Amino acid sequence: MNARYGMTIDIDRCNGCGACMVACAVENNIPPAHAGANDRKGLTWIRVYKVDNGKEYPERRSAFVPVLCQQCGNETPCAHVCPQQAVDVDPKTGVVGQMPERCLGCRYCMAACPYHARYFNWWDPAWPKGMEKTLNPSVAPRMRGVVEKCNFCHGRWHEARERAAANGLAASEPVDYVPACVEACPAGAIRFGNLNDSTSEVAHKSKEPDSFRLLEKLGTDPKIYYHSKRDWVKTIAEAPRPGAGKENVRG
Amino acid sequence: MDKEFITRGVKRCSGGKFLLWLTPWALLLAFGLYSAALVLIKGLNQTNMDNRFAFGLWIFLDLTVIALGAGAFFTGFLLYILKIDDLKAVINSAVVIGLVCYSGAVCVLAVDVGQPLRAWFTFWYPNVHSMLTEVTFCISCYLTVLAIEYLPIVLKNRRLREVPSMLVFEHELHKLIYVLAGVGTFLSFFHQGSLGGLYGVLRGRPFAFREGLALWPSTFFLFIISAAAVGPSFILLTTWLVEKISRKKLVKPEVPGLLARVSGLMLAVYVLAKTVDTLVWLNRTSPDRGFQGWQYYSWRPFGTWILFAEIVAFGLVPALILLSPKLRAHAGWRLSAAAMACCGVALNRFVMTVQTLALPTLSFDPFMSYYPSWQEVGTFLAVVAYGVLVYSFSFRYFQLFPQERDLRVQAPPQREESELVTAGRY
Amino acid sequence: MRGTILFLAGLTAALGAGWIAFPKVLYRHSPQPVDFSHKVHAEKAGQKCEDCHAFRDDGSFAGIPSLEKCSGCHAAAMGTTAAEKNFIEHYVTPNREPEWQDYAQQPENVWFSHATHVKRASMKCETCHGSIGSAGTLPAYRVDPVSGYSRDVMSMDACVNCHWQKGTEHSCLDCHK
Amino acid sequence: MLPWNYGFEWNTGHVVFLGAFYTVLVIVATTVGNAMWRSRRALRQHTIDELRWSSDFHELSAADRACRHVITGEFRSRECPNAFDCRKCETHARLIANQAPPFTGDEEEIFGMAFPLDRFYHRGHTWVRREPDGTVTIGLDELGRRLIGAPDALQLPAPGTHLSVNGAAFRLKKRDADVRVLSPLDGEVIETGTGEWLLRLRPDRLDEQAFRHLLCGSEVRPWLMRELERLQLALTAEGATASLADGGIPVTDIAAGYPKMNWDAVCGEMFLEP
Amino acid sequence: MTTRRDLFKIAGGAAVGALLTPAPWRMITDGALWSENWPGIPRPARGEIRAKFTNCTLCPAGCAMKARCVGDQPISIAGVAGHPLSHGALCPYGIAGHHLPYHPERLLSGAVEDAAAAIKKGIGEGGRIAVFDTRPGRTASWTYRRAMASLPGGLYLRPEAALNGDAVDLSAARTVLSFGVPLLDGWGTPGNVIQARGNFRLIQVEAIESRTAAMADVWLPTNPGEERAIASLILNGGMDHIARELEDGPVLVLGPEDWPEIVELNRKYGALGRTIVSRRDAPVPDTWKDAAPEMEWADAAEGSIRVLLIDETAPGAYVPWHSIETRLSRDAVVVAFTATRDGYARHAQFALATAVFPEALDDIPAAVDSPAGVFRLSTSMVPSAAWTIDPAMFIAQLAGIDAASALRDRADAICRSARGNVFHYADQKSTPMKAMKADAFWKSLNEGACWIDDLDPKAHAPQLVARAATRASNVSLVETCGAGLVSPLFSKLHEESHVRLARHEIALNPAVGFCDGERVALQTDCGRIAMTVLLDPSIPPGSIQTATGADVLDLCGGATGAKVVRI
Repeated sequence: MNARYGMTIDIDRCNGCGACMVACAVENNIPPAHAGANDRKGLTWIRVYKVDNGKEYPERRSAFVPVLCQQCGNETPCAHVCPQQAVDVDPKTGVVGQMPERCLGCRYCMAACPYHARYFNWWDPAWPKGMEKTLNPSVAPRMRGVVEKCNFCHGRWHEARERAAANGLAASEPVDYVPACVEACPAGAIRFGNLNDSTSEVAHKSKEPDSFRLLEKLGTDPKIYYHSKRDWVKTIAEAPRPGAGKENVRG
Repeated sequence: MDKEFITRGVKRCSGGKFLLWLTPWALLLAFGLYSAALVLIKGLNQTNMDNRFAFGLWIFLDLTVIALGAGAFFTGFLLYILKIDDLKAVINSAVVIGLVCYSGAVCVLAVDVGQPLRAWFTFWYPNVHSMLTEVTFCISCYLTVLAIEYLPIVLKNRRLREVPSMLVFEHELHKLIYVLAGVGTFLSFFHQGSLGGLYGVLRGRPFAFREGLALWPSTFFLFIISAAAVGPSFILLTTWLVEKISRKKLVKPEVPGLLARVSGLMLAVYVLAKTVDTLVWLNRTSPDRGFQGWQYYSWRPFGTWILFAEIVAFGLVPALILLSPKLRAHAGWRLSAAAMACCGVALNRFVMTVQTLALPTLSFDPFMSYYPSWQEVGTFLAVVAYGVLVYSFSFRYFQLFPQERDLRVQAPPQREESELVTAGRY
Repeated sequence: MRGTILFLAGLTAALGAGWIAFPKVLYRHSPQPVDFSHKVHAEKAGQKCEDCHAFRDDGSFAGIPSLEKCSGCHAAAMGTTAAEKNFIEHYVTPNREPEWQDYAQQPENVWFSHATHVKRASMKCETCHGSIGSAGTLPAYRVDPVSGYSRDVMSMDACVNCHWQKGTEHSCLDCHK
Repeated sequence: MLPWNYGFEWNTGHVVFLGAFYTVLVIVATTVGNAMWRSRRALRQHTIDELRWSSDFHELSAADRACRHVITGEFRSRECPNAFDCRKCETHARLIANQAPPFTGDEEEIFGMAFPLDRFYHRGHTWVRREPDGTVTIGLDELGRRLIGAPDALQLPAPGTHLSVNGAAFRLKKRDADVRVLSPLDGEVIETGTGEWLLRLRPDRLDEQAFRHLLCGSEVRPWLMRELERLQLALTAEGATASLADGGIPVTDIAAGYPKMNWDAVCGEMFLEP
Repeated sequence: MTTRRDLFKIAGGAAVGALLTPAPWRMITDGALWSENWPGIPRPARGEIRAKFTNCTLCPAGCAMKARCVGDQPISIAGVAGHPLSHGALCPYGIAGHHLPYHPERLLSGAVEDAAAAIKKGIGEGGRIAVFDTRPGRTASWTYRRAMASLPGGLYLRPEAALNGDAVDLSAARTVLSFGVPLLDGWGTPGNVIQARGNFRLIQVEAIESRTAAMADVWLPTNPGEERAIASLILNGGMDHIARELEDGPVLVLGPEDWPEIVELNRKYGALGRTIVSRRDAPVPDTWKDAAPEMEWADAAEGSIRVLLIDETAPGAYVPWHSIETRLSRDAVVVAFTATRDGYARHAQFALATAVFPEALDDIPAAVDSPAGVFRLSTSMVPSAAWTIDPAMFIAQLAGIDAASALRDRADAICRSARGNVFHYADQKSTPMKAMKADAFWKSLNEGACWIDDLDPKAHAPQLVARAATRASNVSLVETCGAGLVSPLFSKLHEESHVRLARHEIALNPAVGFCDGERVALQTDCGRIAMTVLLDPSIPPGSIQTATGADVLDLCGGATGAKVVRI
């Protein structure tokens, strides 16, 4: 039975500390911002947005929403449009893979992604002198001019499988493979697991009434489930309402 | 002196004057090439595009330019397939314009991708489900076809004709040109369409997403029709422009009228189809995906005016003008209508590319705007300059307008069926 | 006629350049630091591949052994060959790691796990590395200076074909990282 | 792109898409190849003179391609289908069968230009005179001579050269004008002259057929009138102010009359070289 | 003779021929391959993957860390699951802590000899020498105290802390009333706070909806500067809905602890002894007992200090410079031991470069939310750069005392006390101290372990002291990691998104009339700093939110009100 890796993110537990973003950058060899970079030209495979209920102070309430590649399962928009098969969906894991070496940087996939979860290397990657010693050997640094995105820390998946093979196991244990953001979240807001495994925590949590997915009506079948008890937070899953969305500038 | 290269019996300005005309364009080209080189060497960070505005000025203008270049295929189609012979008068010019537009667009695309060295992967490992693959294949094939169609025009040059093999090859190739015209029509039909499909298939972007007819989203067909509509209009404009600049009569008076009529017809069809499509999209496609139609137009500055401008002001109005024989006959009306039609299609391409990306999809997205950097503008100006240069050369040394020679004096008597009047003497 | 001859002349010239000269100039040859003989080690010392090319504790494959491993045996000369003598005085004694060049070094973007292939799929070294393990001398290391890849590195097609036959070809990320 | 490439699958998508792509490639390639093959064949089967004339003829403006019987007024309009080679033209044969164009005296003067009717005229402004010794002499007709005046250069073919109808007979240079003059007849050059006649030819044939494509007798006048019209058009097109149409007779050296004019264009027009 | 025509023929033939050879196609392929490892793209080092354990020194929490290393080089850091204090959690600063040695703005060297000379001169002239220690309680702090004791007129100064040495026991609290304390945003030990969060209701009184306010059960928005008024209102039985909440004890009231209202509230709701408890510090060798007393910087006499040595290698509470300045004599020599230029180094004559995490070997005293005494080491995972100095060694040499083995000595002392348990990170087991030999203890401390004291059986209820309160301000300070360095990857949170405020960024309400990214100056009666505006509608007009760089603290510490002015 193929796995269907997915996440549940409990918005009510996230205080927006940003540990997931930093851990992700550390794990996946994402370089620090180039001098010219801003929040529109940056590289953050997972990005924490600050959302609000659109009311004015003091009725205003905020919440933090980590957004990463939603690993769409149905007619995956990006995989569908890539002209040269640089994006594919792994049938065994359901992970949407991006191949920087195959990518020609046409950015069509970015236009196709409704979650803005894909990022383009506008600059050549550069680390402060000596810091390249801290790069993760399990992930290849990308070159300028290609698109990249979250792949559930695929380097860790490789490691887990290798460890399993070295120990003579047929498959890796679920506990061996957890993306960096999940491991890093101090509040334990992000949970990861196999949605097809009915015993897994994510499978349960994703089915709870308080769980929802972003823009579900688009029919892209994302594998990231968000979770909140606050009603106004649930409305972020829907299409933008002019006047509400645009005031948000943070995150 | 380049006299022996200029077709016998047509007047061209002196070489010095010609150089004078070329200089500013050459300078513009140089500047454009410089900015393009910056982008190629330093990378796309030289542009103002970003992760949200993954496409910018370039894609918008490429789409526009290719739509305008559609005159080449559509005129060829009318002339060689439907045998509307009066269009012989402009076919050469149309081919050159097509070549310029397509090659220009392709060059800009090469600058627009992050890793041009890998562009050939699209041919080697194509994802046949991607509209972009379709575009890439068709455009590159059609560019080849255009180049071959351009060949006879070049070989007809007075000096090259003196080489026997060229003379004969031109003669023979010209006899087969209708095959190429057919192929060209087929190819352009598809890539004009897939350029539209490019956005129509974006299920993640409800503003652009359209439901499919057969394999393709409706935008596929809308782009074809609109391109066919503005192609002739653009030829109309360029011909007029060339006549003004060169101060010569280049085509018989009935030709522009014909072009105008064709353009008007296609435009009318387009406006009709576009209206139906818009209604379906606003009332079904978009709401089904959770996006209410009105909300797209509540983000300043992209209000409903843009919809109106696109369909009525720059669609319906020119269509009507071009369709009414009285207005059409009047140069002023005809030309301004043609210009409006071109603007209309440009606007449509703008909406499909830029507005699509500017509109938020997630509820906590900001609405975003984008201004091209000077490198982007420069790179595109290079294409304009390149176009003018190529066209100027072609106009000077090749016969872009076969009727020009005969039109030096008043029109000669038109031919009729040959008939025997008398076998007798005077 | 003359034209045809000239045409053919150009043709043959280009063909010659492309098929004979080009491959020669393309690859940069460079010898290995030490004239190492797998044959001698396998036959005389009766060693297996895994004696030197071992797995680490973390399951990853160590690849080419470090000097430490070599000097384990070659602290002093064991044979009489010039190669060993030279090895000892240039590397062992000054304790300098020889900069071996890895024929099979995969590109940075490839995740190749020896554990998966050797331990799980129990493949033989020879399947991929050929007869290098029994060769008397080390072939010269040939690298394409443009791509920076070794000439003898396994190509993606080779990987894919085998995976395809074994039905273990699913997605790019199976082997890429 | 190729079945053995990574990522290729034998599914409808790939087959249809790539199939279409390769079909297009094949069609385009064969078209070009075909054109090349045909031109090789043409070059083998016809002399370059024939090919050039047939190409030139199609370049002429519709008016200039008019049939000789339009000139004589028998047709209101008809385009010559044989590139001015009436020898194989049935229509012509039919018409002259009714009545061969008679000689109406030996008119010497037409509009003050000497057009003796003892000879044949070619529409490229050469004449052919049958000599008693069975050879023929070829010269520029009066209008042609006046167009060129005293030529700056005159390139005559070497004796022994074989000329063919509507092939280039010789070249003329005058000011910026550089034109080839069409040969009126098939035959071998045996002598070149510089006086009245320029070439003496031994024609391949001497029967009536051989001369059927040439103008003679009563055709000459209307033809010449038409030629003067054409000259007039050409001159005005090149911006002439003085006009010939009002019975004005072309002076002996017309070129001299229009020192500024693009004479090449005029000559090209009159000598049927586009 | 060859004509142009011939050349064309040859060229044509060559072109066709070339297409039939691998050459052109190979060049195309190579071009694409070249773009894969395009010059300038670093190659991660390969090698054996090992796990190393240590503790974080970036803030007083000292969370336990598991570093994933290639060979010896740490490449990523995670928390240690099941740790009794940090519960496997890490903040973003800790997660990227291993980048600090390579920070481009790191202080690279210092005039050590000159500094030593100047200090000697100062002492020689009979002036008072003082060490200002931003994180007291460390073994290094003891070294300073011993050094100062052995120097004539030596002083040991530390930042003031209301609960001096006492601790907060969050796990005991049912209701927490916080006045602008960033409880869920870096306060205490993050893991511990999150662990305890399930058990208490949080009432946050704050002008701005900070991360804590956003996560609180009740957020009382106030006008900036009115927090104290509200505190006294609650104290005097006003705001009964809050009062009712506070009925559900045990209660803990947090705030700027020097406000008398806070102290009173804690007394009133019986927090003392229940949620605020006294704590025994980790034992020290008896030989250290003759150390200089801890003195709060405020208690030092005006203009008395001739030589001031500031150790900010271990960031803690930051004391605004203007209030330190007053304690210095006119010709004072100030030496800062630091890894960065933007702390006290800005004011010191001598800034001496020190090692940074994870280079330095240091210990971390118990955090404010740890009722039990604690002893853990931050081991040196990468060799410290040659040009760095160890402030403790430097000062010990200055005073001529031997502190080389201070840490080991203290470990032995703890071992002798035979109190508490040792939690081993590798196997997540804990063994009682009595069961361990000194060497084994020291070994496991270096391999990643944490000694946790037993709770003091005869603990007394602590006494809180109210002080002359600092005035409230309209500036809400978001805690960044003290004055220390921050991983370059924090650009993900600053430039590449706006999750956190960068230093020199201030968040304002759009209505205030500045535009996004505008350069402005933040101005108080202590001066002004250039800042960049970031618009955020959740900031009420009249409030300013900014990150706590040292310069901002200098500016706003103790300032009544700040205003933003255009420049």
